[in-house]
Amino acid sequence: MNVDTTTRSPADDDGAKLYGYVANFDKIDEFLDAVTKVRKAGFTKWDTHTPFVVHGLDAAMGIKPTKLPFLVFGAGLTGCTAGIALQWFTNAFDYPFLISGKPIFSLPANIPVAFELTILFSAITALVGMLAFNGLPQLSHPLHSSRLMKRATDDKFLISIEAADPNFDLIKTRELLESLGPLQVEAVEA
Amino acid sequence: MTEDKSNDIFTFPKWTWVLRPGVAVAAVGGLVYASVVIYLGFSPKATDVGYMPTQPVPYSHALHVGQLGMDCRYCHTGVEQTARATIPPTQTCMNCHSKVRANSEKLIPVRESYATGMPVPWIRVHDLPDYVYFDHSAHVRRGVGCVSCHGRIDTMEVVFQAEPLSMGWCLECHRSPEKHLRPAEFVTKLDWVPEEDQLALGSRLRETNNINPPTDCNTCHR
Amino acid sequence: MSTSTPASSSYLNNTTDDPTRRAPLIVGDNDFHSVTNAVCGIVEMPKTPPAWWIAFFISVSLTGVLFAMITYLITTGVGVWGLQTPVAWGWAIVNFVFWVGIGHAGTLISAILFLLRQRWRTSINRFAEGMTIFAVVCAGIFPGIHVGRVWVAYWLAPIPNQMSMWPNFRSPLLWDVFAVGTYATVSLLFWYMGMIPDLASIRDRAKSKVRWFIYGILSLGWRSSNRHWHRFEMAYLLLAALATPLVLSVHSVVSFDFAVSIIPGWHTTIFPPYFVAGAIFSGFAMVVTLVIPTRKFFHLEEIITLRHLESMSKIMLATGMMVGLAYSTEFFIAWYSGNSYEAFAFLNRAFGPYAWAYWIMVSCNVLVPQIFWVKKFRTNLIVLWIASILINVGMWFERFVIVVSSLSRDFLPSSWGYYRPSIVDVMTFVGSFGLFMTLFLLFVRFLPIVGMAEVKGVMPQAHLKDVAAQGHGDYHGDILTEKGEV
Amino acid sequence: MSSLKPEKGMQYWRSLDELAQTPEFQEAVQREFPNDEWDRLPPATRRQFLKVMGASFAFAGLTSCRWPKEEIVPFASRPDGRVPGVPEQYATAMEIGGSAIGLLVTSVDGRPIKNEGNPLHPDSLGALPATAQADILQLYDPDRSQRLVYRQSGQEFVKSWDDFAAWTGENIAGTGAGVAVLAEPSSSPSVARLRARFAEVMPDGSWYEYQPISRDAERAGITIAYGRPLRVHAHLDHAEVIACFDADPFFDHPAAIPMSRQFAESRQPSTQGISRLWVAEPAFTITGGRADHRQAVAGSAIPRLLAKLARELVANHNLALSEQAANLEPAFGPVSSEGDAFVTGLAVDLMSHRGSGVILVGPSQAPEVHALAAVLNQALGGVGNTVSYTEASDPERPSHMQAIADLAASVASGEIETLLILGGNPVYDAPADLGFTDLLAKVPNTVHLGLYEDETSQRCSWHLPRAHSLEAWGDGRAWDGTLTLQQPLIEPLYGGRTVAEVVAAVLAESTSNGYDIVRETVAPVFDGGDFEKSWERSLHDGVVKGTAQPLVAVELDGSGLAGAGAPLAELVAAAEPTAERPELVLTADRKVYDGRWANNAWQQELPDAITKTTWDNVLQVAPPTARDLGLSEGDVVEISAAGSSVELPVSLVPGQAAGTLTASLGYGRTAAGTVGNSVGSDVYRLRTTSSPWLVPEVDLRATGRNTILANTQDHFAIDAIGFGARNSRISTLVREVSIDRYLADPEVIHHMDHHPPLVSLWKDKQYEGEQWGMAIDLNACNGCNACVVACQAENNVPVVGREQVINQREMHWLRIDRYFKTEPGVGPLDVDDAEIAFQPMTCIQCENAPCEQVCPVAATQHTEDGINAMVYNRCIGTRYCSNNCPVKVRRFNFFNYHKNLEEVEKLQFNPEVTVRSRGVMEKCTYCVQRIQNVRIAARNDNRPLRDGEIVPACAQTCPTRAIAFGDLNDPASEVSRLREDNRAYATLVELNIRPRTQYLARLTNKVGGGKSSGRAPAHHGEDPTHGKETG
Repeated sequence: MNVDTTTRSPADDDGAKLYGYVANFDKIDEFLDAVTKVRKAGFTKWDTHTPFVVHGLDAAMGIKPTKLPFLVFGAGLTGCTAGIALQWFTNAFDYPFLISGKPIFSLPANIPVAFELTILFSAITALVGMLAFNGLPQLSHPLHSSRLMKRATDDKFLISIEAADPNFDLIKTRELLESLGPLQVEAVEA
Repeated sequence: MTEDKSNDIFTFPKWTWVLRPGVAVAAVGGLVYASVVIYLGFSPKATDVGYMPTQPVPYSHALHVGQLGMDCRYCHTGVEQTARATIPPTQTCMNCHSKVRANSEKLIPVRESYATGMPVPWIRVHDLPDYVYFDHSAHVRRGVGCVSCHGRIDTMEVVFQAEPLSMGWCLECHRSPEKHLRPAEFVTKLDWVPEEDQLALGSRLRETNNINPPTDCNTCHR
Repeated sequence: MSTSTPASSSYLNNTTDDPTRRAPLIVGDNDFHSVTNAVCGIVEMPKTPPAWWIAFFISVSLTGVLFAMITYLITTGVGVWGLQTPVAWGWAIVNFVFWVGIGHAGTLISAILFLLRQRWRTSINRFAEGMTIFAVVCAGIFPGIHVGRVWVAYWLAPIPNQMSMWPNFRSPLLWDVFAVGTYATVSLLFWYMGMIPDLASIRDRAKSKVRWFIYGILSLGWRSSNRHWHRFEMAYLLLAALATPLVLSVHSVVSFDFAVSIIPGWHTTIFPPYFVAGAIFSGFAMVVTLVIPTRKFFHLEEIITLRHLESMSKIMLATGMMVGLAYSTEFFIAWYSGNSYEAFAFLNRAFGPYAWAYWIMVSCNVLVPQIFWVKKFRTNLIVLWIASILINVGMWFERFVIVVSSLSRDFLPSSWGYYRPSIVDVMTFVGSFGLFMTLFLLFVRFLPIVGMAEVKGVMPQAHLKDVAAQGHGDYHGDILTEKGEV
Repeated sequence: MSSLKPEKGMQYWRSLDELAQTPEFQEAVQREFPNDEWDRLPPATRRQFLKVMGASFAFAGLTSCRWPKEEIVPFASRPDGRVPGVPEQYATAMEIGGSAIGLLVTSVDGRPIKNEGNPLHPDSLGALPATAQADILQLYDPDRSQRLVYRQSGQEFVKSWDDFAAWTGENIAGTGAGVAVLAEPSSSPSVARLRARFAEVMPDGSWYEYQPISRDAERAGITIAYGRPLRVHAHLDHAEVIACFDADPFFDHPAAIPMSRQFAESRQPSTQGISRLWVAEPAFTITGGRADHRQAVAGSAIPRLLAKLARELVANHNLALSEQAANLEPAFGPVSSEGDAFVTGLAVDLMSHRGSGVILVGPSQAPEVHALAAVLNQALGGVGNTVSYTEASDPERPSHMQAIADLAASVASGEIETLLILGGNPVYDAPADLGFTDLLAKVPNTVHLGLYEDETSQRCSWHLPRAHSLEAWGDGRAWDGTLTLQQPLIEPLYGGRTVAEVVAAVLAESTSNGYDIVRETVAPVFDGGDFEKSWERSLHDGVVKGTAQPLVAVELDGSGLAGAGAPLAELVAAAEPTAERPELVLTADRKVYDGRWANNAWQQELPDAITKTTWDNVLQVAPPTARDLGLSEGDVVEISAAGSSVELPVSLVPGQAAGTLTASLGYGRTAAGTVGNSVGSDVYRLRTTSSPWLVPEVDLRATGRNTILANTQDHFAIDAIGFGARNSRISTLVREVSIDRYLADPEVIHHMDHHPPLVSLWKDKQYEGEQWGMAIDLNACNGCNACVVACQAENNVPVVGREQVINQREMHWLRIDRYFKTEPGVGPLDVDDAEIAFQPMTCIQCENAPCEQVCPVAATQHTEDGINAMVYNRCIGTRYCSNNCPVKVRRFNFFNYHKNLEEVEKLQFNPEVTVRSRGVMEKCTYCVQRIQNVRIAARNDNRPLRDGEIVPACAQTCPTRAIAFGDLNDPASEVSRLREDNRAYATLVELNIRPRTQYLARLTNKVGGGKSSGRAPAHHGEDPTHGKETG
């Protein structure tokens, strides 16, 4: 698989404000080594971009587990309570009517709806929460103007380091990245 | 193996960041807005209350009831015996108007009706759906004042619908009648207010007259 | 199918039973990029193939029939159907249960197989989820239009109103409203969420502004950041964990519509598991029916491999047997309970006026799947395809038998009857297939029908050579190329 | 309020009841009061008026959804005692086949809406047969004739009554030479009086009376036996043994109601035992369904059977016939009753109950058979106790068949210039052999007075619209002779007139309006006293007290009987019909009678009591006969006799005599109206003057065509499995036990079902206050269908038409389940004999109602007084409740069944009941509107409800008082008493649905107890599950 090697020289990178550097790899093992190195270099405002979930990458980047599950659990409880409350209020409190000689309020009949609402609330929360935590939808992002990024959803593995990172240095960081043996390094404008 | 050689990289403008909060606000706000609009817009409170058609004869309850102090039952004779309050026949009007204002042109339709025997086509103001069976006698005899449903007719130049007459509205009273009960003699006194607290009075009347309005479906629907 | 030139296509057969080697999930000389090309290629086709247009035209016209029938129904009255007094539920409910049943495979494949770490699901789950959504759309139509006064059907929802009336939460039908509603929503979320990264791929390959704009919006600005992937994975896992009990609950609740009633033949505790098994059964059958032509037409044989189909036929065999067991259990209980009404209900099914339907059901659902004991049949696409269609027929008749035969003869012989569908019934059902196919065709043309991100994740290339770095020892098999082994 | 869209239709008729206060109607109502000018409004305009009004209201309904504009049109001046919207009841009467039955008609705002029976009338006793109730639909029938028509050389001219008067002035004058009147027989004294006047004024004129269905054979038979025509009255309250030979006293008789009530009372369990009913008949009748011993006998074999009985009685029981009858004995012939259990058993029974037995013979049997029956009754000592006689009115009159034959003769001979046909429809129903239609063409001037422009009208030069009985003044006599008054409840909608009025007009009488005619007629009856007072009183009562005919002592007449021997012998010797040479028995239809109700949608849709067929007449065939002929249900066959032939669909009826085919008259009308035209086939075409009821040796040919009969029962239930299951269930559904078993073990009924203890998961609801419940006594019910029509009239139950009935979408809230009980193990096609079990089935108002829990919108729920309420305006139409209803009594409006009603038809609607629109479920409500109205009235007077104050429509009209309704929490109420009865049981009790309607088991009284039809009684252990755990 041949790789595009048209690398733009740093010289081009001054002028417009810089967002950061992007380096792309096509072998997972090299990529993971690179990630570990970047992390060791103590960067904080950096990220990796992969076409699919790469196992061990979280560990390599040192990402802490997300809080999402707790949020969803809370939503589930809310849904369940809402379900029971709704049924109690409507059928047992606000306008109780006599049905088939059955009790005005009895849990068994209310389980299905309560259950469904539990699922509904949690499911919606799971998706919305994930997007919210990820700050999506975010249609406009400097990285979208990077050419290398276009293969991040295809077959390449990228590392991006933001200029905003305290450890960021126009030259050193670039050298660091090039030292990791990427296919290319690109400076991305903010 | 195609390779993207094109130089144009499309990107969304920066302002699109507003989308995120935008979507959230739209979702929540839209829901609230819609429900409010529907609730207010479709409730009989908004749609039915205030219905005031022009009647063929400019009959003024304000004058006859308010000023002259006529009793409702003088014209609406059926109200204590039957389901319908009954609109009076032209005869009733002419009892007085054969002498009083005998030549007023406002009364032309009435005199015509009396002469020809053709009825005066009044427009129905308080119109319940046809699957609702309301019995005036059942309410009046228990001490529900006319005013509770029809409002201060005695102040109306032209009669209009004062209450929503919706099912929920009926149920309120059927659930807690004490709010509206009054001694039988004051049923048609539209301006009557109890000396004591209405709830106390109402509860007492409810107790003594054993008034427990059902909320069963077939109380009103047959 | 790909049996034309065995030599060249033998590599496509990854249905090895050799325990020493794990068979690869993707065959052929594929790398990430080629997978992307294969899948996105379908969406990016410069011009739509005429075959698609023909199929689309047919489907759309059938959809037209569906809506024509619905209009006629609503303007004239439910009487245009064959319904009558003992049998007040007919094809509408049969079709509803049929479609909901089909709508189960998708979420099942995505959710349950995901939780069970069945990695082979990745090639087909997107496809199956799509099918789920479309089936649920078709299903949703029927309960909606089968009520006598559609214009007040909104009374089913607990909306505050001037009547201060509320729905009756003791009614299984109301449970149904919530169950199916939830199921539709969750399936949609699940489907869309899984699709975001793939939509991003299409966006990033976009050559026209329009395409880029549309897919840009749809992919919500996904930039495949691993920090995002991390939460994405968690959310996906959670959704899967939620969808699994949901998918089981939905058809259970649907079965309550019958089980909670007192009609002999309906009033049975076996219904929930029985219905769920049936649903999975029919769902997989429908996936197979659709996937076989699709993979051929769009040349996805290397991604949706023979092994996938074989696994599905095994599942059909299993669920088919479960359904068969349920049939026999019903009879046993009918006899064992000593309830004469129950006993009669089942004798009547098998030997009464509706015996013909009953035996179609049994032969299609119990006998046909038995051929899957033989590998030759499991891997013969023609046989598999025809079998899957027969199973769908059988499953439709199962619902017909349950709904109609039980109702037509209940307690009082004086009110027994015989139900005949009207032409409108038939046209409506046919029309619903039109709607289903229309949506499906749009899906295969404009959306990624294979979860690329997930497929790549299970390809050999995705696994680390560096053993130390191997997250967890999952091994995705070796690359099988046309030359054979690497 | 778009959600209320469907109800728009209803607003419609509510508006129309306002309409009832419009001047036209008020005028009308006013004019019904004495001394008023008759209305001269050209008939058409009133219709148009109604149409326009209706249309305008419809329009009002469709305008602005927000405030549908409704008008209130009060009286200009309101008559005294008239309160808008308050129903009033008037006593009046109608005539069926020459006998008047008293009505009590409910009228709201000037429109009669319901016929009920007049409790003071001897033939009604408050009850009414289905036909008389449905007659109110005829009043509003838009197909009724609305104009006078004069036809001349193929052209039609619309004329006025004045034109007709002018015409009669010219054409009917002088001594009446060449003038003939063909009148429908009438019990009306006024008509009789005018007929006498006719004889005076026009001595040369002739007057004939004809009706196709009559009891003339009986009359002739009595004439043979007693030398003069007498009217026979059976007193079943005195009878312990009742033997019916092709007789149907419980239905096909002017006094059917009193007789069936007497019988029902004589069947109430008592230690003295109960009466026993023996029936021999060719086809099942209402009476046959109640029989303890029933034998299916060919119509032509009835005489032989009776002869056998006579012989048995005389030969083996030494019954001495009086010497006048002695020479009948040879006629009994050589028949032996060897092995004929029916005859021997009956003979023993009659002998052991001498004086309290009665033998009844049906009107379709030959006079000689009636004579023999009279002789036997005399010999058995029944006369004076179980049978009595009164003088027949008009003793000289020839039989109707004779009369029409004579008329035909004189027409043929060209004597007749002018023929006045007053009522009736001879062109349609005259015997075929007379060729009346062609004869009619021979008469230069023909005038027909009829409710409809029917077959006869179309062939007459004049057609005159006849007034409906609710539109006109009149009088009549009950079967026992009681004078009955008929007063109008509404102005003639179409300007019709009565027979009396027309005759008076033709004779140019001074008093020519009905009101005066009647007053003139009854004046002599009120001898002495203040006329106006007695008049008002009688009008109020509907009957003139003490005017019943006195009973007469009778003496057998030897000479007459002597002559009867030979013909009787001939009848006795008649050959048995076979499947190859079957006989055809014609009957009066239980629904359309002689065809007069053919255009009555209620009657057409009413399921026949036995065949359960609607919208058709069928050829009843015994299953074995059908099997021999290779016929099956619905096969269309051609029956031909004497040159003419008729096509009829076959209906397999167990209990039909082998070799005997039965078909009912009154169908196949060609000019009945939109409803009745070409429904069924006209079997009058096979009828002859000589043998009006029996067509021997008909040819039967299968056409190869097959039709689906619009039956409301037995859809597709003839496969072996269904047949078996059905038979096995009947005995628990309709419980039946012999009186002896019942007296021996009163608990036996409760041992007829077995089920595990009925326990609830939750604490049972305690019902306070009034708790409505119903008890239906199957021991009294005879399946006559009266309640079905009463319910339809009361509750605005729509008619759906033939196609919809075939689709099993009939709407009757109350249906009568009819089960044939056959020998176990006999296949459906081998059933040669059967018993019938009737079970009126309507919503049984379960306390644990399965329908309620499944409704997603709570459109059906339980009220505090224990009614399973159905709220149409809440219903969204999922039909789930219907599925879950164990007795399938819920009815669904698959279409808007009121859409095609004309405005005038909507005038019949009961304003107290919502008219249901498309897409909603409906069902029996225990007539909640009656409950509510009575309750409110009682509450207004601060008094508790009295037991029996609230009467549902079905209970009100039941001839046998089989239905009781009341408060279950009141231990003194009748319904509580009945529910405590040992015969009380609940259907499908094992489902723990706790029905509020319970049934009382039926008792049989076979000789020697007979075989019990009930399931074998269980061990009499302390089984907690036995008995009334059904609350």
